[in-house]
Amino acid sequence: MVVGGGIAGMQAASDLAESGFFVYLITSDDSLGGRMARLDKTFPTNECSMCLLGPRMTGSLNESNINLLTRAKLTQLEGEAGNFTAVVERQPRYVDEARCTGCGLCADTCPIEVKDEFNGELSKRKAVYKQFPQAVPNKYAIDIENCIRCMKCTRVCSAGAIDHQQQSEILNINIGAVILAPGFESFNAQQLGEYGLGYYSNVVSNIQFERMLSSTGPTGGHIYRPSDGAVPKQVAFIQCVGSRDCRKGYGNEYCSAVCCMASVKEAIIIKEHKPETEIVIFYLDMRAFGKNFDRYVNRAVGQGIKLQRSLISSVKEDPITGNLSLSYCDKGQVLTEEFDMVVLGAGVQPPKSAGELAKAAGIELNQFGFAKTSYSNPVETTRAGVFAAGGFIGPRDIPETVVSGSAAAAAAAELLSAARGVSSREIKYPEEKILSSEQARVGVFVCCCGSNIAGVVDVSEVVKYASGLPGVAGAWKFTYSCSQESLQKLKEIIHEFHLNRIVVAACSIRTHLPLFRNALREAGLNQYYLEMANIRDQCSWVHRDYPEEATAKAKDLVAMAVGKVRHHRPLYLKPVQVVQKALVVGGGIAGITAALSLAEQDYQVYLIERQESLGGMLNQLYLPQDGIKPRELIEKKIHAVKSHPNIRVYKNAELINVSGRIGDFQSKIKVEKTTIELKHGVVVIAAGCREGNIKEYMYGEDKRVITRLEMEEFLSSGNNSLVKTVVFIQCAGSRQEGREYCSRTCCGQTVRQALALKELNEDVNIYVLYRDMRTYGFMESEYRRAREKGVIFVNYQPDSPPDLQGGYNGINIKVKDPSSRSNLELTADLVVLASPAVPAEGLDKLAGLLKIPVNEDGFLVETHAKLAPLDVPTPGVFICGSAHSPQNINEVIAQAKGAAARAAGVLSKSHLLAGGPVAKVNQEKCAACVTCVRLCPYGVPYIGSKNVAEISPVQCQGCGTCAGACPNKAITLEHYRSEQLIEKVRAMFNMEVARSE
Amino acid sequence: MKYSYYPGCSLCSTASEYNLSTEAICSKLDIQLIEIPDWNCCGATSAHSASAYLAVALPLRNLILAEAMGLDMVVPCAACYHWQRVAHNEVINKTPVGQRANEDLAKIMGRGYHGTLKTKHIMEVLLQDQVLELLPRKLIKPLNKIKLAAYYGCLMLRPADVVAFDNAEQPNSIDRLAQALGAETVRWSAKVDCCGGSFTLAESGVVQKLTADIVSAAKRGGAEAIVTACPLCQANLDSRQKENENQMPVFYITELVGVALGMPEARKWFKKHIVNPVPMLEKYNLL
Amino acid sequence: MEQVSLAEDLAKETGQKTNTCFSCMKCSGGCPISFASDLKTHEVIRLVNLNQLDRLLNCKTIWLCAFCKTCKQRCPNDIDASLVMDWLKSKALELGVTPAMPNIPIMYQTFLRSVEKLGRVYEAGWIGTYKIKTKTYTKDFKLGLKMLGKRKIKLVPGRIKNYQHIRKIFASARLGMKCRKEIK
Amino acid sequence: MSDFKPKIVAFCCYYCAYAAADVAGSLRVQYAPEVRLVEIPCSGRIDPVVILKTFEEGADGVYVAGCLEGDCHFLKGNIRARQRVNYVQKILGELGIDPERLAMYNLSGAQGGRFAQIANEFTEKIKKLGPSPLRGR
Ligand SMILES: Cc1cc2nc3c(=O)[nH]c(=O)nc-3n(C[C@H](O)[C@H](O)[C@H](O)COP(=O)(O)OP(=O)(O)OC[C@H]3O[C@@H](n4cnc5c(N)ncnc54)[C@H](O)[C@@H]3O)c2cc1C
Ligand SMILES: Cc1cc2nc3c(=O)[nH]c(=O)nc-3n(C[C@H](O)[C@H](O)[C@H](O)COP(=O)(O)OP(=O)(O)OC[C@H]3O[C@@H](n4cnc5c(N)ncnc54)[C@H](O)[C@@H]3O)c2cc1C
Ligand code: SF4
Ligand code: SF4
Ligand code: SF4
Ligand code: SF4
Ligand code: SF4
Ligand code: SF4
Ligand code: SF4
Ligand code: SF4
Repeated sequence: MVVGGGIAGMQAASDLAESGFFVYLITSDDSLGGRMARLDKTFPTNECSMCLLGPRMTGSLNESNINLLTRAKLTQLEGEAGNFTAVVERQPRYVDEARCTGCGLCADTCPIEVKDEFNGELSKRKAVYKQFPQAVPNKYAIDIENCIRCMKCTRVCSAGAIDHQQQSEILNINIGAVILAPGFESFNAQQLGEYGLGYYSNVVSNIQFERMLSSTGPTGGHIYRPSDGAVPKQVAFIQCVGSRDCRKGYGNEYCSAVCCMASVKEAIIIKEHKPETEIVIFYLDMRAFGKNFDRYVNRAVGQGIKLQRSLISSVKEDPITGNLSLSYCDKGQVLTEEFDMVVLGAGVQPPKSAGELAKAAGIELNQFGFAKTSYSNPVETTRAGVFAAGGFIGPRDIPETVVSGSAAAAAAAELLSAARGVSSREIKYPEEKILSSEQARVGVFVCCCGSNIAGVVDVSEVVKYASGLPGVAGAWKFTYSCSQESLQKLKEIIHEFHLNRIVVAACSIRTHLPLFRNALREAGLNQYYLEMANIRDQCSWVHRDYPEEATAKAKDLVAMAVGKVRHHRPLYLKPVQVVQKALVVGGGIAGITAALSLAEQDYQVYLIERQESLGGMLNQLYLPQDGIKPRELIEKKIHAVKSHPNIRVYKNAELINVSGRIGDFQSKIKVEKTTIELKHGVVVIAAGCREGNIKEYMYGEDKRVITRLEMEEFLSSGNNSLVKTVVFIQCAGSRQEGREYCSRTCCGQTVRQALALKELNEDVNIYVLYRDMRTYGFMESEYRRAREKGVIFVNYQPDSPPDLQGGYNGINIKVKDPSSRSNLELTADLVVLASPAVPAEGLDKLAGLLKIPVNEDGFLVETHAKLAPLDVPTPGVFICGSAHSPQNINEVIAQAKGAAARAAGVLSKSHLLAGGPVAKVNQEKCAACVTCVRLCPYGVPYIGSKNVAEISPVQCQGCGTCAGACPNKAITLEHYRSEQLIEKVRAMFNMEVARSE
Repeated sequence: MKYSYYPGCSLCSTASEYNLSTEAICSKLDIQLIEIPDWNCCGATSAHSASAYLAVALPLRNLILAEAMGLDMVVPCAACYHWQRVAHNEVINKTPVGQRANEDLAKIMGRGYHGTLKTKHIMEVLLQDQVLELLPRKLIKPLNKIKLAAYYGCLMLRPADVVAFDNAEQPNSIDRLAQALGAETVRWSAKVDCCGGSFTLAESGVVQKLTADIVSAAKRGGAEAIVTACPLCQANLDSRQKENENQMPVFYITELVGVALGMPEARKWFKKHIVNPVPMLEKYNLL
Repeated sequence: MEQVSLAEDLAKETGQKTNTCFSCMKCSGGCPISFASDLKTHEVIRLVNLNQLDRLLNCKTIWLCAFCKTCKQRCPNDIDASLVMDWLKSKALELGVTPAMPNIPIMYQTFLRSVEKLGRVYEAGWIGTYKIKTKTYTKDFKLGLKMLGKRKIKLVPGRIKNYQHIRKIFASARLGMKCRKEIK
Repeated sequence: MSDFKPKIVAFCCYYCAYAAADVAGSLRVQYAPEVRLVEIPCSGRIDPVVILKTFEEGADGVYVAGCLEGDCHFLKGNIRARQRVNYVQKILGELGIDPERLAMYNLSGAQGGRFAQIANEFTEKIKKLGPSPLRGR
């Protein structure tokens, strides 16, 4: 069971369903989506959040092994890991999900308007409502508290879906494991009156602002000032609102980790809309620690967005203009600037229901109210069999959320591996009729969708028209095509009239295609013998004022669908065998964790490590993190690997060649002098990172200057009696030209090292010279502790870095301290450099072998920065750990487990289904021009042994880029073959000619 | 309702109109005030800068006297209220200063402070349900929607964990009472800004700017007058407006309560104001 | 470099942990007297942490602080800079450093002298003394006359009954200051 | 001329334009009824032959709608599509057909309003250009 329908919950549920488990996905909301549904775009790629989310939500709804329960809560969990009974309480929705068609008539007539919480209360909705236009399931719901029971909705709903009498339900569900993913919620910035949210109209929170930016939001994607609708010319962002505040009642002590980037993103979007807007972001530390974040921030600065280091004390409103003025301190001056709008970078906190949920699930929460999980297994809670994912573990962005969703799925799968496939639903369909030689007999079903379509389009006329189209054997009218009743009828008609091609003229393929395809399969037809015409979303709904044109258009759309469907071919998904073994490259913590997870899930694993011993970088880390010593952790894990019957380790080994495809790879491995061949179904790359070279700060010239790794060694010796003053210099070799990224691990490590020094000797003077302290998330508490212990943090600017001079008494360091407007002169016995994390030696070569792209910084590039952080374009290959980007140990472990879950999705099946709407090469026509090889975004086509292009149907993603480009028209994209498209277009003109005659 | 009453030094001199109006309206509203016998200066804005000990010990003596009376204490002056609350907190939280002061005073006075006393600002007392229920029945001259800027200043609300009985950043208690009297309060954001009351004498230049900013913010908000609940604020804002400018009366909230209750003695209170509020009140037929 | 840590001393005596400050500058941005002060509030805190007592004792800011607690109200590390200012003021007086804004301490002292003598403030008295001491008779003269005219300032002093209590309190306070010196 | 009802074919990527049309629908954003959608899995699927054939059959205007640049579900399909559209525009010019009759648009799947705006804009443009010279051939 997965609790929470945000991106974390959906990821966990789909990974589990994919690898053969049946999943109950329960969420307290009316729709899937969670916080992501509220965002406009996502950093650092500026992709539309809803576009990413939409397919995910429908995917989760349509997956036969996921049972989605909305408005549901876990109230009790009895039993033990592997055998729980979950008590779930389902709140009534007052709308029957099985009947509601999402037409919205009820909302149109409902007289009650209330503030729309989803839009940050910037707009109104009705008492019967849908949370957002793309909600999944696409069903309405009644907010009973505001409903006056006027029954107008009941009268207007011809589907009879409204039921004010619905009662809450208690379900007892037998399950093996639970994943909690209730996310986080935004800090309510209204608690901080000094910023004026809720008092001054032109102050909005970041989440409200996201809604304003969103094209489905209250302002339709335009930025208007709430007070007067004017377009703002000067916008200020205030950071750390309700975060990094140690006082009770004023927010939270930790850093919310996403708000810096969220504000930079929002600022960039404003600039995209209106480049002339002046934007200032008031911040303390710009926490751009993630992959490609620094570049994103630099881009923002390049666009003229001003970053001003200074938090804001209060916002003042000019009561006449509604403008807002902010005072801030810069270089010892207090300046005041006026803005038309202020956005508050509000932080995040555990959901209100966290306590209740924790109690129900029997788990503990940490000091901040998030799920308490262990550092060495970040998805494991304090109760066996109960796992956590996403924002519920702590503040994090979407990719990390997705990773933890996968990781939790892996953890649950490890526990339940014996039960795999036991309760997953395998649907049996009747044998398919072979129809390829038969003439097309098209059946057209035109939907009224209550009055949604019929109210505008003359459905009877469309039916009449359709039955006269060439190849059509009959046309029928349905009030609601998607009702169970109609689907049954559809199957009967198919049999009765010997139909072999079907057109359903109704709504969107995005929501309904799977439903009708399924009906065809149940009727013994190939599921690709279906075409839908969208005469609702694309016609009746959007041409309400032109019923005649709409009817004409509906006819055309039906004709087009008929034209195309006549040329449909049956497509078969062919099973290809999967070698249920994995190859893991790299024996660091990432590789080891992934290998162990897969082995626990009962798959054979080959683990290859090019060095003599396993462990990677962790062998060089000494200081405990969250109470866990990296060396001890890695030793324990190495031992587990060695004793695991499912894992075979090759040391001193290197991958030299890979061929084959997902499910069936063949690799050559050089182990010392011999070469071994291995067969496996998936590859996990965990090649890690290393410490980069440093040219600055006298490193290599003076022995008293050491790197952070050398400092770990120094501390492990426990002997520091001679050092009185230690100076740490951050970002040495990171965040500069040529290495324009943050090494992410150093700020936290420095703080730990400083604390360890203080522990050994309280009197040692410690200075940390930094650019931004990036102790994001819960690490903020350690940063605070270091300050409490008297560590002095000095903010240096990259244009005036610390100046070092070797001296007899120590190293003399000059640095400007902006906080006292003075130059500090320090004499250090030891200087510790925050050395950069760079990709492992030869990572590019390894990447080349597997056709994985690398980025400017040399790290591997994932398929999708947000939603597929562990996949790469090459199917069957997954990545994790520091080869992806620099990360801390717990994050690496989560990624490794996540990669294991992704890999298990492939390995769990004995066969993969290949084919369907994918590209196919006509070898006769191919001239081996390599256009397709060059253009395919996934590197699928290759020139095979016959010197023509080959495309593996298993790997092809079906985008059609190659088909569109092939100069010899040798490639066809099934289901979207050129002739099909052309016939579709022709159908609309042929008939026009016919009509005018 | 019966309280022990601590007027404080200001109310006995510069702000005697605050004292008079407080006493007058309280008796009208069935609130009995019994002045604490032999109270002393709370140290106000000076004691703390000389000694943290003095800043606690001086008000503590008053707390001890009031505690002995067995009645919760009412204070109209924001500064006195502040310091009395601070002293209370230092003692009950057993800070070194608080403990030492309490021990010393126990010796000096023969009785220490037990921490049972509730110290309330006059605003808290006036905003009790009982008073708010009574008020409409006694309202003789509703304030005719005059536009007021409610000004709270600093010491009444800060630090929030010690003193604030209202939202420390967006307070509304004075607003609510003024509205209950039939006035309108304007939207402005200098409500909790500092007027520099503590060194009005020594650094008049600094204070001049601070008060000018506050007064002009009130004007920009559309206010015709300012209303406060602190003698330091009132004195500062009232006395530091430039003569050649359009000046704005600065009321004590208690004075306005008195006006609304139709008390004839109100005119006398206003004699003490530097910016004469009488013309404005007369214009609205309130006097 | 000084051996004793200013921040530690200060924390012991005022409870203010200045070294938790992360220089967010909220305090300075919200400080009403920032336009007149030489060191900004966060700089005062910073200099405490850097042990630079000289710059602190000679600055105007500690005297100008209006004790409005805006800084304390909004500091995410819960530092009450006004108490830091107070502490530095007494430090300056204790160490005999000439205040950068001498009138302000004189004002405080004359005020307190009045309290010590009478138990309450005697305005005409203390203001008069203040003016003599600071030689600022003419400043605010007009206002003073106006206030007298409005009888805002009483001319006859009154004394509380148990004024002895007050004297004893002041005596203990002086003792306290000595204590502090001795602890050092 | 005024009652000229152009026929316009829009090749819409499933992941963006098709989704945006759905959003326009559920928000009931009204737009010109002349546009007919043909769904394709990615704008990168479009090929010059299909576009030219569409004109040949009698379309008065054609546009291809893909994801925002940088946002392509299949990484770069929309960039390829734009290249092909530019290429076909040239051919159209050579054939004496106004290249303006063909266009490429980018939008995100949430931009229902933008979808409608494009439909209106393009329809307006084609109305001004009048019937395609190939129409009713
Ligand atoms: C202003 C802002 C902007 C952001 N921008 C970005 C960005 O641009 N890029 C990026 O990568 N990240 C961004 N993030 C972060 C991103 O929103 C989160 O990483 C992500 O949404 C977390 O997903 P989740 O599934 O863990 O939680 P959520 O999305 O919060 O989902 C939790 C789900 O669980 C349900 N639920 C809650 N409690 C219960 C319960 N007791 N029982 C059952 N169900 C429950 C909720 O209804 C919800 O559906 C942003 C965050 C904020 C606040
Ligand atoms: C200087 C520095 C300091 C750090 N400090 C900290 C810290 O204090 N705290 C913290 O949490 N994190 C820290 N990290 C990060 C942490 O070390 C990594 O996140 C973690 O080690 C990543 O684990 P991994 O398994 O991905 O990579 P690694 O630990 O690097 O392991 C990768 C393994 O793969 C092997 N390998 C590489 N290429 C191949 C190949 N082609 N074939 C076969 N084998 C191969 C390598 O030999 C290595 O054994 C630090 C990183 C650096 C660079
Ligand atoms: S089917 Fe009924 S309940 Fe559903 S949206 Fe339409 S009117 Fe509302
Ligand atoms: S019964 Fe309720 S939900 Fe239905 S229309 Fe009336 S108020 Fe709206
Ligand atoms: S520093 Fe942390 S809490 Fe503050 S705005 Fe940035 S991410 Fe949010
Ligand atoms: S020191 Fe490291 S973690 Fe900190 S900002 Fe620099 S590169 Fe990033
Ligand atoms: S583009 Fe066409 S002709 Fe060229 S290699 Fe690919 S399939 Fe062959
Ligand atoms: S259809 Fe797309 S994924 Fe498949 S081979 Fe062609 S270009 Fe590659
Ligand atoms: S507000 Fe607090 S943390 Fe921020 S600079 Fe001032 S004292 Fe330091
Ligand atoms: S208390 Fe002092 S330092 Fe703090 S804001 Fe007020 S005047 Fe400034």
